[in-house]
Amino acid sequence: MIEHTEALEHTATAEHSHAAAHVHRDDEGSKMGMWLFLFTELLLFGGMFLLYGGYRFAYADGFKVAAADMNTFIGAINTILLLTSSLSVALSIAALQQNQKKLCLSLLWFTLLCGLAFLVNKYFEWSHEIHNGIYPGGPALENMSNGEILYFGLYYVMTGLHGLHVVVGMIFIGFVMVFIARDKITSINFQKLENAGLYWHLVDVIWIFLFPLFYLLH
Amino acid sequence: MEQTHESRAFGTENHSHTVGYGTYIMVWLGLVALTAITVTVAGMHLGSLTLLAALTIACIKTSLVAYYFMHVKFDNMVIKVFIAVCLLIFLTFWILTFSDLSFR
Amino acid sequence: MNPVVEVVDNSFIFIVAISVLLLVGITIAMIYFVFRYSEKNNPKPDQSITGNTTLEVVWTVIPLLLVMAMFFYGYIGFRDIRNIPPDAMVVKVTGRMWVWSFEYENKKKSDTLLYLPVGRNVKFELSSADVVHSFYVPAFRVKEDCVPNRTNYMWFHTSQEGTYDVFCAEYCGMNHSYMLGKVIVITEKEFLEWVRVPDTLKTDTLKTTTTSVVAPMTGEVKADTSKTAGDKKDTIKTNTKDTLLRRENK
Amino acid sequence: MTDTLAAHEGSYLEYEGRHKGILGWVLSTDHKRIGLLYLSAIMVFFFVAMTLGVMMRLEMLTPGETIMKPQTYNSIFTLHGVIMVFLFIIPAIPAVFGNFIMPIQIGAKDVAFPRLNLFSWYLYMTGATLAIISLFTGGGAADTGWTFYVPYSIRSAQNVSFTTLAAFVLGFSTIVTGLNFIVTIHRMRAPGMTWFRMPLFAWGLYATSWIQVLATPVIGITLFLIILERLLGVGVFDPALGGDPILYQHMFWIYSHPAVYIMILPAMGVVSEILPTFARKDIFGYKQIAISSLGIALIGYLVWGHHMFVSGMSDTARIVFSLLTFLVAIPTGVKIFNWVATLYKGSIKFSAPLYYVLAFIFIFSIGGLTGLVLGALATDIHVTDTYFVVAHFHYVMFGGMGIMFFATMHFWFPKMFGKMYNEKIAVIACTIIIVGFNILYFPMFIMGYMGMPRRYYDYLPHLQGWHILSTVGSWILVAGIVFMFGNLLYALLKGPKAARNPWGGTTLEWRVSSPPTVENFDEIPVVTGGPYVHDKPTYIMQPSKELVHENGDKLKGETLKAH
Ligand code: HEA
Ligand code: HEA
Ligand code: CUA
Ligand SMILES: [Cu+2]
Repeated sequence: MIEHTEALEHTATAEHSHAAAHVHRDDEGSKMGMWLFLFTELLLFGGMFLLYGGYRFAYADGFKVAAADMNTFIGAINTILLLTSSLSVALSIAALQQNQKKLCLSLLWFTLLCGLAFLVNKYFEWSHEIHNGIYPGGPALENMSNGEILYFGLYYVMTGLHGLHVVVGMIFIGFVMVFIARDKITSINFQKLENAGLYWHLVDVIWIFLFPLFYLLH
Repeated sequence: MEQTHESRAFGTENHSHTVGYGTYIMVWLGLVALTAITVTVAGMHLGSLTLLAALTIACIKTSLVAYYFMHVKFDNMVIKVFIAVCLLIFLTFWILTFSDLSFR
Repeated sequence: MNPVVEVVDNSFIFIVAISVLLLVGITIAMIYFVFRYSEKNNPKPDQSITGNTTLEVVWTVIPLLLVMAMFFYGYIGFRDIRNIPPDAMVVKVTGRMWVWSFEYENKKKSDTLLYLPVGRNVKFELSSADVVHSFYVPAFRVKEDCVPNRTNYMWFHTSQEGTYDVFCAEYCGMNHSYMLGKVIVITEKEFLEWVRVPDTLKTDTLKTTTTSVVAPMTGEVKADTSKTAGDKKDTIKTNTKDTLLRRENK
Repeated sequence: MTDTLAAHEGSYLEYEGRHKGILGWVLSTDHKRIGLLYLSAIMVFFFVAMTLGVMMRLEMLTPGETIMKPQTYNSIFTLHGVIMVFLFIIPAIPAVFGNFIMPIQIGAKDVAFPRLNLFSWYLYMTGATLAIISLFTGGGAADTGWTFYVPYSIRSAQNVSFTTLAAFVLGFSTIVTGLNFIVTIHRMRAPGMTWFRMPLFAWGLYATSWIQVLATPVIGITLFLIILERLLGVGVFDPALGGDPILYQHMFWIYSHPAVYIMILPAMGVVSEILPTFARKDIFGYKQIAISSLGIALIGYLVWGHHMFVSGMSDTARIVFSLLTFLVAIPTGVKIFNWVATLYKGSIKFSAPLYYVLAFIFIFSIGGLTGLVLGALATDIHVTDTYFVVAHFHYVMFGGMGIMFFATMHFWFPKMFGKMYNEKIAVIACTIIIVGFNILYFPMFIMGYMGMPRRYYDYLPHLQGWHILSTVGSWILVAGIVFMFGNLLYALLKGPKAARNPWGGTTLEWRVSSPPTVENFDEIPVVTGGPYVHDKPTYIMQPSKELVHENGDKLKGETLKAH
């Protein structure tokens, strides 16, 4: 059942583990941890998507009526904003790898800017709806059909939660920028930047789904 | 310890691959184009196909982001398997929940 | 005997019998090994035993067959439980905190007491006015949840005259354990007489509720029960009012 | 099993690092200290919840009011369930013994993310504090049952928001632990420790961790939505606004069924440690037991619907879920049969931990087999939401995981504290526990089949005999448990010093001193064989000295030199 030692195998694994133990740094492990964390985020939203699926299946018409209220243009702009910010994060890693610290930092500033613009857009979208009385318990929503109420309930929860993730991602990137500025993150030690990037991309990926599901139901 | 061997096969432990700026920009262009397509398709009143098209395009976009921006392309087998497991489990949640919703 | 009761009890016996056999086998083997191969009786362990592929296959395949048989029995019974005979009479059941209300095909209503004619198949259309309840009649081995905004169904056959307990089996708040009722199976003739009279009987029914027939708990508690039945109404009110208020405030 | 290795550093219990006294504990990132932090917190809640359980039994002694009002009873079973599930049984074995033992077993000096590990304890304490706050604020303790079914949980005037928030935070605590363990097991195994040389406890934890990571977020979001509904009136589950209570139940059980395997898999891992140790031979069917853990975890994701057989779910789904449910019995059976076979031709040293394990196999089998009655459609429709279910889950949770928690404490007690307890008393206590346990819970199967619904404050008089029997059982159980903890507590204070390897165990934790030193190992050991090989050593504890000597030319000394 258990093969007894092949000395060769030993050397290989021994070498590896010791390297890891001595450097006190395990980038691969850190990345693995980050991915596992992303899975939990994915399933957190996954639960919401499942709910969305269930209700859209039951109230297809109500959802369509409700979605007519959404401004596809703003949604599309927001999509582009997040895609672009994802690009700039990816580029920033490449820049750091090539020791272009300045470029890296400016790309990250640009990312933050995109994130901020996204949030500003969301703010206007939300206040527009709220102004029209469409919010939980609001006068306009009260008179709508069940499908519409559910649509807006999900809309607020899901985009709200997503917005929260944008904020967290921005804070994460902010910290990483400080580290880069202080040379704690460098071209040979950039796993933290990579992890912040992974998180940011996840936020992007979730929006990639939110956009068609809430804006594009014709 | 298979991951050891794998990470070896993919190069050194603590350094991932460097990707040129060009690749990233191409991917971004693709993503923007797909966004344009999905908006257009949604406006075409294809009935039930609208949802299918929108989801397919979203999936393609996600794969692009994951594969290039998130460097899954260069990740070792372990992480790829992790992702597959996660998606598989997520899919079973859907299938089994809809074994209820779509039959009642 | 009632066919559903029979099939449920039989699948229960089938599963339990297999289970007991397995349990006894495992336990006896375990105890025997512990004594037979104790330090004293067997000072030198046999280190060569680390597994056996044949055995692994055996105790994968045989249990698989056994559990599939169990599933199948359960499924057969389930088919009977869910397939409503076409000749069934229909009673609407509504659960609300914490009373059962019944409505017959001729719109006659009754609370708590469910009168049914003997020898009939009865289909129940279950729904709820507030939270989830569950209509449970142990004597007939059936229950099904009453969910607001939905109609679930179940059925049973009234094979014998008599009085049977009704419970609410889904937790529904303070007086969940007092959300009781009775199925009273009477002769066809008595039933027709009862169901024909519209609402005059209503007060009558209520009186019965608080006196002899239901007598939910022991005599001593009865006073208590009626007291809780008193607050009961208040709590419902506050409870629903609360939610409404909350809605309005927002 | 020669104790050649001398402890160079002090034990982790005495170690004084940057902080002294209590701060040295609550700020420690040492996996062993965090394990003990968890242990102390968990024990407190375990006792609280047990006391609540005994109070429920007292109330059920007579029909009508015995010691409390209905509203109190409802809050008590909710609290009992919530504390037992979220504060005791889910974190207990992974967070206490997983943290303490697993890194040593795989030859690591700590977990992959020590600070995150400490953070998870703080999350746990935050959740626990929220749960306590919920008792004294708002409308008082939640009264929804631990399942928080909508719409009752939305409407109840009690303080449900805080309780769900507590469960939400506790969820994150387990996620963090799970994530940490997966990375630890992937990245930090000692050289030579291949997957199939890993102790089965680590395998159990590995499977558990995957459930923690992939299932817990779903309940997180679900409970979060309840809070939003209650506080902001967002309509997602409320049927008055079109919501679907059955969809809520899906979301709840998507997590909570896999969660029952979070409870049992680590316990099963410990069974696989204790049996070969006391049978003094290799475990039977190592690979099958290892893989079956993953099998249980995987199938565990597919069966949640069996909690909803009468909810109004579609008939198709009921049939599918019933079929899938039965599949879980197969990998579980594989484990049971292999365990029993391990005893065959062993040289069994009868002692307290082994006795608890035998009790486990018997009691858990009853619980698991009655799970099959619940899994079968026809029978479940009759017994669901009755005492039959209550009996089933106490047999698997308390009789399965709970008893194994006791076994685990007895097994690793000498290692963790360096003290030895009185084994005779431990065995007597175990006997009392087994007897009390069965008198307490077996009558519930009978009552359940007779139609006694669960979560009932009151019952019909004809059941009183069974209820009295059950309550008396709870008193016997109390006696046994008090006896058992008394014995351990006495040992902790006054017990004789324990040897490094009192049981003749073969895994790595028995090769380090009792209690272990701060960094566990002077040198990372090299593994040369399976975890339960008794007739020859399979670990090289000081590779820098021994290896070069033993296989001289084959191994390069310098690559193995540590420190
Ligand atoms: C530790 C926790 C734990 C474990 C391990 C299990 C294990 C199992 N459970 Fe249990 N269960 C709970 C905790 C647990 N359960 C809880 C808490 C609830 C109630 C929740 C609530 O509503 O509050 C519940 C409720 C519950 C229900 C819903 C009841 C209802 O509300 O109507 C069902 C239905 O299918 C079920 C089934 C099973 C099955 C099939 C297993 C299987 O995994 C069991 C497998 C084990 C064996 C089968 C025994 C050993 C094997 C052999 C001896 C080999 C040979 C066997 C055969 C050939 C058959 N459980
Ligand atoms: C690990 C899980 C676990 C454990 C160990 C227990 C242990 C016990 N449970 Fe638990 N129980 C649950 C999990 C658990 N329970 C869950 C999840 C529910 C469902 C809740 C719901 O419906 O929502 C439940 C429901 C439940 C009910 C059903 C309520 C109902 O439906 O009406 C009952 C009724 O008797 C009960 C009783 C007990 C008893 C008597 C114990 C005993 O075993 C306790 C034994 C206790 C002792 C032996 C005490 C020892 C010591 C002392 C008392 C000493 C004194 C204290 C101090 C010094 C502080 N439990
Ligand atoms: Cu109605 Cu419980
Ligand atoms: Cu389950």
